[in-house]
Order: sequence, then C-alpha cells, then structure tokens
Amino acid sequence: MFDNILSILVFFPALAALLGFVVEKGSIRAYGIAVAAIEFALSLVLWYGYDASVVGMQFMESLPLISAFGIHYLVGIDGISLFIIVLATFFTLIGIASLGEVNRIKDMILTLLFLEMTMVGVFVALDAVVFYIFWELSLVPMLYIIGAWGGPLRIYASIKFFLYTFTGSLIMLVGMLFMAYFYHQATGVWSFSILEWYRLVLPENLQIWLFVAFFFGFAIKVPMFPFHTWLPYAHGQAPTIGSVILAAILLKMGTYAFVRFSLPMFPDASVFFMVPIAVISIIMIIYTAMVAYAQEDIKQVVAYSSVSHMGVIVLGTFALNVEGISGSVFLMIAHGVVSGALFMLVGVYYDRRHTKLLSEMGGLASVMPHYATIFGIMVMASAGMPLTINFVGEFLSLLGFYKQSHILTILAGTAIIVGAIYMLAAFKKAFFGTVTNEANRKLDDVNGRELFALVPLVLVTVWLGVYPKPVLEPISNSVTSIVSLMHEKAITPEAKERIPNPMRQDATAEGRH
Amino acid sequence: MELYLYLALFSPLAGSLIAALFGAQPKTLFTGLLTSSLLGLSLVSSTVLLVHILSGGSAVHVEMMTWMATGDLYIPFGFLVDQVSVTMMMVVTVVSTVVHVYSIGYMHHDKGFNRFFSWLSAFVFSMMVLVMSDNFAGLFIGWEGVGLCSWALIGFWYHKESASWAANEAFIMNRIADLGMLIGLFLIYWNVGSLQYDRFFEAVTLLDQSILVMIGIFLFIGAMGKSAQFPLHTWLADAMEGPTPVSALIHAATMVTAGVYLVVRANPLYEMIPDVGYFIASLGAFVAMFAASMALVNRDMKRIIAYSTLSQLGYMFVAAGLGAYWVALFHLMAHAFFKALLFLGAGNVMHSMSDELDPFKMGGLKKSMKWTWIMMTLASVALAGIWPLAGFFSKDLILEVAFVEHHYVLYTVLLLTAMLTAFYSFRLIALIFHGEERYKEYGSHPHEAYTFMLIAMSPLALLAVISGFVFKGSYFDMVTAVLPATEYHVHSPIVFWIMVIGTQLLVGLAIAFAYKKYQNAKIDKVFEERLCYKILRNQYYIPDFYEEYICKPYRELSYVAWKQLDLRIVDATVDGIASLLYKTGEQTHTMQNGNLSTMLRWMVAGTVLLLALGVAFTVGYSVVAG
Amino acid sequence: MEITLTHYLVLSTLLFAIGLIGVMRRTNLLMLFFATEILLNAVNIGFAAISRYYGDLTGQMFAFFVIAIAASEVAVGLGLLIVWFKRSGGIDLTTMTSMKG
Amino acid sequence: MFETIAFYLFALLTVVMFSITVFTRQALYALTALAAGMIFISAFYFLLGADFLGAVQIIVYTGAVMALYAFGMMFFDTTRHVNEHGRSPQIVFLLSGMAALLIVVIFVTPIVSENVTARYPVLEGVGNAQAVGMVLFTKYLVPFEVAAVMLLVAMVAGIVLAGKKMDKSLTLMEEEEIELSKQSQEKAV
Repeated sequence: MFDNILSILVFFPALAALLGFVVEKGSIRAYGIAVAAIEFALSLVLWYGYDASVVGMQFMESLPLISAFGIHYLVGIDGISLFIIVLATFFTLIGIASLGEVNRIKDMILTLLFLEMTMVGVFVALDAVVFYIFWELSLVPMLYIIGAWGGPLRIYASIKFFLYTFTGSLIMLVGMLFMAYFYHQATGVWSFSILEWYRLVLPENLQIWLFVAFFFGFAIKVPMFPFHTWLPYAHGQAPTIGSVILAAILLKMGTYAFVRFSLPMFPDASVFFMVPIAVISIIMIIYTAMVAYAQEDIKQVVAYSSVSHMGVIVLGTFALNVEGISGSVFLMIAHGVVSGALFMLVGVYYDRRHTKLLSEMGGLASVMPHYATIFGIMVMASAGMPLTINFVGEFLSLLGFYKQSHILTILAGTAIIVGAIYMLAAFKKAFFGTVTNEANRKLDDVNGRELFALVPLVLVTVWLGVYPKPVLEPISNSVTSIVSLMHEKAITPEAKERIPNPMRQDATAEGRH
Repeated sequence: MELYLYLALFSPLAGSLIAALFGAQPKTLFTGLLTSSLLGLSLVSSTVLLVHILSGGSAVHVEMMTWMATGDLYIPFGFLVDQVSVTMMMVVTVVSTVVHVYSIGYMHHDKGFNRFFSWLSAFVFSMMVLVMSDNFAGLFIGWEGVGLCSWALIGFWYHKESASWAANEAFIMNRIADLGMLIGLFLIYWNVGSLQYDRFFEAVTLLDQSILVMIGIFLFIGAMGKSAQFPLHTWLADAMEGPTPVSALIHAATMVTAGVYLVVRANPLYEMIPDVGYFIASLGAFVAMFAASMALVNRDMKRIIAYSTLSQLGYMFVAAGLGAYWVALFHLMAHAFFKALLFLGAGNVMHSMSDELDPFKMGGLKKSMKWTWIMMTLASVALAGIWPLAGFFSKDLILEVAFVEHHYVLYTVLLLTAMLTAFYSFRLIALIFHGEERYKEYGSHPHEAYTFMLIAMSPLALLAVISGFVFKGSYFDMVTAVLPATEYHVHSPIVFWIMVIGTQLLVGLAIAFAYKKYQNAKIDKVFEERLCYKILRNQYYIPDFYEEYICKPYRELSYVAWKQLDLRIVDATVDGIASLLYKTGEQTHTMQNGNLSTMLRWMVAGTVLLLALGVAFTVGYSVVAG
Repeated sequence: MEITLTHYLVLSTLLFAIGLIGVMRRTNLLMLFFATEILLNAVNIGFAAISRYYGDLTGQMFAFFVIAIAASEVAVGLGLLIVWFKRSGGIDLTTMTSMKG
Repeated sequence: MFETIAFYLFALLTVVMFSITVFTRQALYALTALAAGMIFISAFYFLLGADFLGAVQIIVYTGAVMALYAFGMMFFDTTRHVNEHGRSPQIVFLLSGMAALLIVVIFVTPIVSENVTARYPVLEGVGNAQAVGMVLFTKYLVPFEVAAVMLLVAMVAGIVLAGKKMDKSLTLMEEEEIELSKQSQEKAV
C-alpha cells in the first residue's frame, strides 16, 4: 500500500484543490478541512510505514521526465524529511481549521491546498530539477496569500518576498546546472538525482564555488543575516495563516536544503565555510534578538525571533556531527511548532482588536487567562525551557557545535539569554500589569475553533519535549548516514578531522549503558 | 523502593496539573488541600526512602526512560536517591509541605489561589527533579524548571509592575548563569562522553587538570546564578515581590540552595581542583559579608531576610569550597528550616499589618502576635547561631572549618559576619515586636494568623531548635557514605573553647546592641546622612549600575540596531539595489520610444553583441583548451 | 574551382546583411516586409546548402517550413497592414509610436 | 565548372536584385526586384539538388507572395515616391556588416572543422521530390500538418483583418464605438 504514497501525498491536495473550484462557497471550509485531514492522515500513515532502522531513502518512486538529461521524477524520504512533511500537513490542517472570517475564503483554502502540494513536494524531491520546481512553485501561493489578504503594505511586502527569494533561487539554479555539468564531465552521464550527486567527489575549489551558489539560494530562504529583511515585511503584512505557514514550513526549506544538498555534496567546502557561517549565525542570533527586543509590534517580535532561532538551526547544521545536525533538524520541527503557534496566538488577538501593537495591549492576563496561559507556554518553549520541544533542539545544536569551537558556542549560547530577554519583555508588556486600554477590557478568551489549533500544538510542544525519541531516533539514524558519507567523501585532512565518523562512534558507544 | 521514589517525585506534579485545571477559576479550597496532601504523600515517601537509606540500604537508582539519544549522546530520565539527594528531598518536602499548608491561610483572599498552588507544586516537582536526577541534564531540567516556577511566582501578582519586572530580572539573570552551566555540560559531554554523574566522577581522575578547572568554573557560574552570588545577586532581593510563602520556600529554603547542592554533588570534581574551591570559598565569604552589610540598614522586612539568606548562602559556599561538603549540606538543611520559619513569620506580620513591610512602622507587636513573636525569635536565635539551636551546630562548624583549614582571613570575615547577622536579625525582631506600638499611627489592626497556619509552622520551629544537636550525628554517618568524611576538630581544646565561647559572646553582644539601639526605633537622621549609610542603603549602587550601564545601553543598542542598522543599512541596501534596477529602467526606457525602426536597430545591436560574445567565448575556450 | 559549403554560407550571410540593412533603414512598412522576406530567403539558402553538403534532408525540411511560415506571415501581416492603413491613413513607421515605453 | 559559373552568376544577380529592393525609392522597383531575386534564389536550390524546394520557392514566392504584395501595393497606392529620411546610415551599415561577419565566423568555423553525420541521409537512387516526400510524411508529418493548419489560420486571419466588415470588428473598436453601434442597431430594430 506504500508504493505510491509519496506521489499521492504530493498531488492529492492539488487535485483536491482543482476539484475544489466547483465546490460551493458555503461548504468549502468543510471541504478544505476534510482534504487537509485526509492528507494529514496520509502523512501519519507514512510515518507509521516508515522504518526507522533502514538507512537511506524510503518509499522511492522514479519516473523518467527528460531521459536525455537524466531528469527524473524521483521522490523518497528519510528521517530528516519525514517529520517536516508531517509538520507541513499538520499545519495546513490546523491552519485551515482555525481560519477565521476572511474574504474570499474559497480562494484562501484552495491556495493553501496548492501550497501544501509545493511544500510536501520540496521535501520529498530527490531530483534537483523536481526540487527546484517545487521550491519555486511554493513562492506563488505565498505571494498570493500575502498580496491578496495582507495588510496595508502587502504589495510591497509580497513583491519583496518574491523577488528576494527568487533571486536567491536563481543563483541556486545556476549551481544546480553546474553540478549536473560536472557530474556529466565526471561520469559521462547526465543526472539530476541528488543521490547520484552524493557519490560525486569534487575537488575542493569546485566545491567552494558550488557551495557559494547554493548558499545564496538557501541563505535567503532561511533567512540568514544580512538577507533577512524580507521576512519582517512578509510576516508583518501577511495574514495570520500566511505567517504561520511561512514560519513553520517555508523557512525550513532553507535549512533543510543545507542538510540535503550542501553538507553531503560539499563536505570540504562545508568545513571551509564553517567558521564564517557560524559567525553569521551568531550575528543572526544576537543581533536579531536585539532587534526583536526593540520592536513595538508583537508580530514583529515573533518574526525577528524566528530569525534568531534559525541562527541556532544553521549553527547546529554546521556542527558537522551527528549531535549537532540531529539537533538542528529537530529544532526545525520544534521551531515550526512553536513559532507557528506564536503567530497563531498573535492572530487570536489581532482578530479581536485588529492591532498588533504592544502599546495597545497590557494586562491581558486578567482578561484572557487561557490565552495568556497558552501564550506563556509558547513563550517559554521559545525561550528554550527544558521539557519543551525547543530545548531538545537547541541543546543538541549547541552541544554539537561545541565540539567545533568553544568561543563561538559560548557566543551562540547567549541565545538562551537574549531569547529570554525579548520574549519575556514582550510577554510582560502584553499580559502583565493592569488593563490600561479600555478596549481590551471586554475581550473574549480563546474560542473553540482557536483552541482546536492551539491545544494540539501545546500537546506536541510538551510531548516531544519530554519524549523526543519517536522523532529524534529516525532523524538521528538518517543524519548518521549523512555524516558518515561526508566523512568518507571529505578530501582535505582538516575536513576528515572536523567531521567525525559516526559509525566508529557507534561501535564504541555500545558499552554506554 | 522505586514506588516510593516515583511517589515522592510525581505526586507534586500530579497536584500541580490538577490545580492547573482550575487555574483560571475563582478560589476552590479543594486545590489547596489536594496539593498539600499530595505533598504530604511526597513527604511520607521521602521519609520512607530516608529510613531505607539510614538503615543501611543501598542507593535507589532507576532509569525511567530515554530522554535524548542521538549519535554518541544518551540522556535518560534517571533518578538517584542516595544519601545526599535524600537529605535534599527531606528538606524540600518538609519545607514545601509546611509552606503549602501555610499558604492555604496566607493566600486565603487571593484571586489567584488555584494558580498559586499549581505553580507552587510545580516548583516542588522541579526541585525534586533537580535533586533526584542522576545526570547533569536532568539536573538542568530541574534547574530551569525551578527558574520558571520562580519567575511565575515572583511575578504572581502580575498586575504590579514591580513584581513582573522582578520576575523577569530573576529569570534573565538566572539565564546568564545557566549559559555557564550549559557550557559546563558541553565540556563534560565532549570530554567524558556522558552526562551521568557516575560516569563523570569515574572519569574525573583521568581528565586533564585544565579541563577540570574549566568544567568547575562553568558549573560554578551556573551555581552562582541560582544561589545569587555576587555579581548575580541583585535578583534575590527584588524577588521579594512575590508572595511571602514563595519567598520562604523558593528564595530561602530550596531553590537558592541549588547552587550549593550542585557543588556538593560535584564534590569529586571540586576535590580535584582546590584552587577553584578556594575561589568559591573566598567569593562565599565575600558575599556573606557583603550581603550582611546590606541587611544592616535596610528598611524592608523581607529584603532584610533575603540579604540574610544571601549571606548564609555565602557561608555554605565557604564550606563547600573548602571541601567540607557535608558541612555545607548540613548548614543548607538547618538554614532551610529556620529561614523558612523566619519568612513565614514575616508573612504573618505582613498579613496582620496589611502588607506593610517597613519595620519602623510596626513595633510592640509581641502582644497581639505572641506565637509569631516566639517563632520568629527562635528562628533568629537559630540564625544567629546560639547554642543549642540549629545554627550553632551548622554555622559555627563552618567557622571551625575555615579555622582548621588555616584560612584565617576567611575565618575573620565569617566571624564578623556572624556578628552582623546577629545584629540585623535582632534589629528586625526589636523593631517589629518590641518597643512602642508605632503601627497605631498608621491605623493598622494587628491580629494573630490563623491557628492552623501557626500549627503548620510549628514543625519548622521544632526543627530549627533540634535539628542541630539531634540530627548531627546520624546525619554525619549517613552522608559521609558518599561525601568526604573529613572531621573538623580544633586540636587544642583551649583554642576550641575560646573560639566557641568567644563567638557566642560576640554574638550575644551584637544581639544586646541591636536591642538597645532599636528598642525604641529612633531614626538617626545624622547617621542616615553619612556616605556609608547611603552606600549600604542603595545596595552599593549595584542595581543602579546594572540599570545604567547594562540594561539601558542594551535597550538603546537594540533600538539602534533596529532603526539604524536593520532599517537604514541592511534593508536599505536591498531596497537600494532594487531602486537601482528600477532607475536603470527609468533611464533606459527612452530607448523604447515606440519607433519601430529604432527598436529594430537596438535589436540588431543586441544580436551583434551576443554573436560577438559567442565568438569571443569560443575563441577564448579553444585558446585555453587548445 | 570547387564551390564549397563556405561559398553558400558566405552568400547567405551577405544576403542576410542586405536584409538587415533593409530592416533598419526602411520606414515604410511594406518595404520592411520585403526586407524580412530577404532575411528569410537568405537563411533558406544556408539550410539548403547544408542539407546538400551533408547529405541530410533535415535542412531542406527546415527551409520548407520557413517558406510556409513566411507565407502565413505575409498573409497576416498584410491583413494587419490594411487594418492599420484604414485606421491611420498611412503605413509610415514613424507614425507608429503607441508602443512608446 | 558549370556549377561554379552558375553560382557566381546567380550570386551576383541576387545580391544586385536584393540591393535594389533595399535601396530604391520606388516601391514598384523594389517589388519587381524582390520577385526577380526570389526566382534567382530558386536557381540555387536547383544547383544544390533541392528540386522540390526550388519549385516551391518559385510557386510560393513569385506566385503567391508577390501577387499578395502587388495587391497590397495597389491598395496603399505606393506608386508615389516613398519618402524615407534615413537617420545615421553609417550605424545601419556598420551593424549589418558586423552581424554578417560574425555569422560567417560562427557558422563556417565549426562546420568546416567538424564532421556531421546525416540523420536523414539522402536516399540513393531516389529523386529529390520523392525523398522529400518520404521524410516529410514520416518524420515531419506532425509539423507538416501543423504548418498546414497554420497556413489556414493565416488565411482566415488575413481575410478577417482585411475583410469588408473590418470597420465593425469589435476587437479593434473603442468601448464607446461599440456602445454606439449597439445603440444604432437597437434603433434600427
């Protein structure tokens, strides 16, 4: 039954969306929830069917598209992509289910379903061309969501978002074409399959050039400092659902691509660029945390906090050992859950008051106690409280990177301080004190529809914080295979040394109990 | 035994979660009773474990489940009940049960009654995790958990700006220290390959000295935050914004002593690095003196007790730093009892004086609050270290340790501090309970607390009296199974008696002086004009310094980073590129003047250019290749 | 002297250049069409020559299709020209500036 | 020898004819010269053994296309002098010259230096028309049909655009005009 599950997973929402054009407006919400629920159930089936003990890709499907150039429709997943896919379907479901009253709700739901296709597509693609197509396609629904349902500056924000990320991906495309060309040079065969590219050992100078080309595409998507300025605009103008999906899934494409492309394909270049990237990450962490602290709009606080956390993810990725990379992949999930929830929470207030300014809030804890509680949990998760989902990821990422550099990790570790500062400051401004604004006095607490979205997120936050094993184990196994591949491929002695061989570690770790 | 372990650990959690369900609802007495009785269960289980350990049973070690496992890393939820942790468990459960019961009365009128109990029990759970964990990661969970609960409880009255500010200050300062702790953990992992205590302690002897020093320093930085050691001490006094039972439980008896616990727990490590130990001891002595001096002139009842706590923590660190781990732990225990008692007594006073904190506005309360007076006096006597109360056995022992280890400077500092301690403790007692009834001017109507609150406090009073001479022997026998069993005896009996009696006399003098000076509570205007008074009154201007030179620059820098850097430079660069392209279009659109002929010429020109490029590249390529 | 492919290509290019001159120089639309015809035919010669010298019919096929396209272009182009003439009364290029950017 | 002479002769003639087309001021001359040039080009096709193509060239260009142009010219009344004030003719010549040079370089160098293998080789013992037919109706059947459809479409388009009812074409009218014509029709009814 798992033969074509990935293709079903990718194309089912899109087909359902096409069909959705004929669905009546009154029942479109139910239709959207049903489709998203089926899709989510399918992704759970996928998780159920996933065999954590197998190394390598699973549920592979291959269909030649342009055989002359070795372009195949090649999909498959491993532990790294599996959970991001589950997260994507999950967020689409709760996003549609918790959708408030919006104009043109039909367009919104269908757009979200198309977006779901592109998101899942990116994470299952194992062919660079297919990957690129989904990667670019994902911009279109997002552009539409920001541009059509956004705030007053929506046109500026959406065009900035589109052009900025698009520029990056074009540079990435050049990198991909060169990679295919080098592959052709080396083997005489054309191939765009990532798995084939893994096998190619490139000289270091070529690796560096290609790494840089890919880096632009990924870094803008992440977004890494100093390419991050599109994000606050996009978040600031996007409707709640847009911000949620953007923060939870779309940003993860960049970091996921680092793990999927940059590390295994260019291990030496990864080592070469490790320190500069770590420095950029640290700037991201501290600088954007400070910027977040200065914000006057709570949504911008969350937006900048996203950038700050993405810094930790990138840092963990470039730890180049199993602990760090597993941690960063786990943190992708964690950050998706937590920042998605935070954006939803901001949306709850926005729906009631149509403002996001901190100065308009104040003393909300006494008016909306449940809201304050859930917000508090998410703030604490975001600040990296142990036994919440974020901590596991941050701990492992920083732990992994500590192996590479002491000083840089100490600097990066300030994430837990500065993160607490801006989060608590914003939380205090919004929720503590007395109610100063009369308009806030009669606000309703979270309603059932919002709870439907928020409670599962809270549960996941705590569950994976206490018992991360079901997610961490498959991730760890897949990361182990990537790291050992990198170790084998590494040419320079420095890279050999920087990237430990996890297989050898496993042998010694047998006696750990 | 495992069952008792789990009962002791998880019944506070269960209480907390159930109370949390009613968190947003108006007061239900049920939550208070439930959490208190569940804590009682936890206390009983801890006692069973204590009896088990005391009767020579082996340490209980369970591994509940895996927490994190990736690569080489393997962190379980493992719990260890040995002699050290069972002592801590007893301290935590006893004090917290008392505080819970007491709070039912104290929080009686509060809107957030249920929320309070939920957080209080959650705190106890975190504290239990902290002390029972068998690895550093589990310790860190508890470490952060108590920080979180402390944040929530300090800021419990969130409508008060000062309370939520103090909560955030406490949390963030602890976070700074936690970073050090985290780095310590990373160091341990990458050098040992495990975060389990036993694996680490085995490996300690094999590791490089410099690495051990680094680990020791970073772990101690973590301890400094939780135990509010200089320079991370300012949060503790501000934390007094929380309800008084919270101050008793968290900021006197348990959480702040976590740092001491960490050093005691990591004793094999600190054994190996006596230099770091000496640094810890020196810092402890400094903080003891420093905090006591601030307590001398303060006019806020709770802050005085908070500084006293800080001072006593300094004592504990002196003992721990000098390698007398069992002494540190012993003082921790004794201190927990009498300090919690003192705080609860202060809570009674506050209750009856409608939350008045200035002792100069009280006076003569012993008539209306007899039992509170008795208990607070007992606690103060114990704190001052008068024989035969608990403080004598634990605190004077620390003085002896310093003496025996030939650290005479530390000894002198500690002795002076002991006098100061006695002075400010009895200054407080004298101001509150003796002399004229000044409160009448302010229209208060003092009344004794509920009887059940007094009864709840009585075990602490009892323990403050007896825990010294009753428990010392059995305690020593028990903990020295895992801690270094160094006995500290002054060899010459004459010196010993001079020391003991001398100390007692000095302390007695200090008490008498305090009574004399503050019986009538005359505010000495001349004295208040003096520089030294101002310095002490303003806590050496350290909070102002932090505000002026750390918080404010950070705020301003943040603002600059956003407005100037992010918007003006980073974003403007991007927009600049975009507008450059746009301008180019504006400039060159004259090319598209609509004249087909012109456009055709441009087209041909473009074609020529492309062809030329093609030729150039082909030629270039063939030259390079050929 | 043997006539080689190069001769034909040079001729083709020469004719193409003449066509280009026409395209750029003419401002009368009809004459512009003439010039495009020259361009197309110049290319056709090249196709036919290559086809001949490599013994491959593909070149001729292409020339064939080019002719078909040229024919359609003339039909549609002249139709448009007539429309334009009816609307504006002239077919001078310099009057057609509605595409001004 | 004959081929050489024929090539140079026809080359000269074509260049001259096309030059006249491009440079003359008389539209009629231009048309006539173009038609002549087309016929001379067909001569090259015959020289190259592409008989069928040559025949098509004569029929399509000198027949159909030229006739169309002739009709067009009558319509526009271009017998008068075409006044063209050429601007900066140097650029025109420079650009076309360079383009020609570059094209020669590009096409000649690789073709002379490399061997190209025929994918659809000319069949031995079969006439050109037959060979063309065989390729055209097998490999290029679909493009051929598409071309046929395209021609049909072009024809229809030509008729529609140039047709009598053109002044009523809705696509080319302004909004107000359409409204006006609608109203006038309604009045008539």
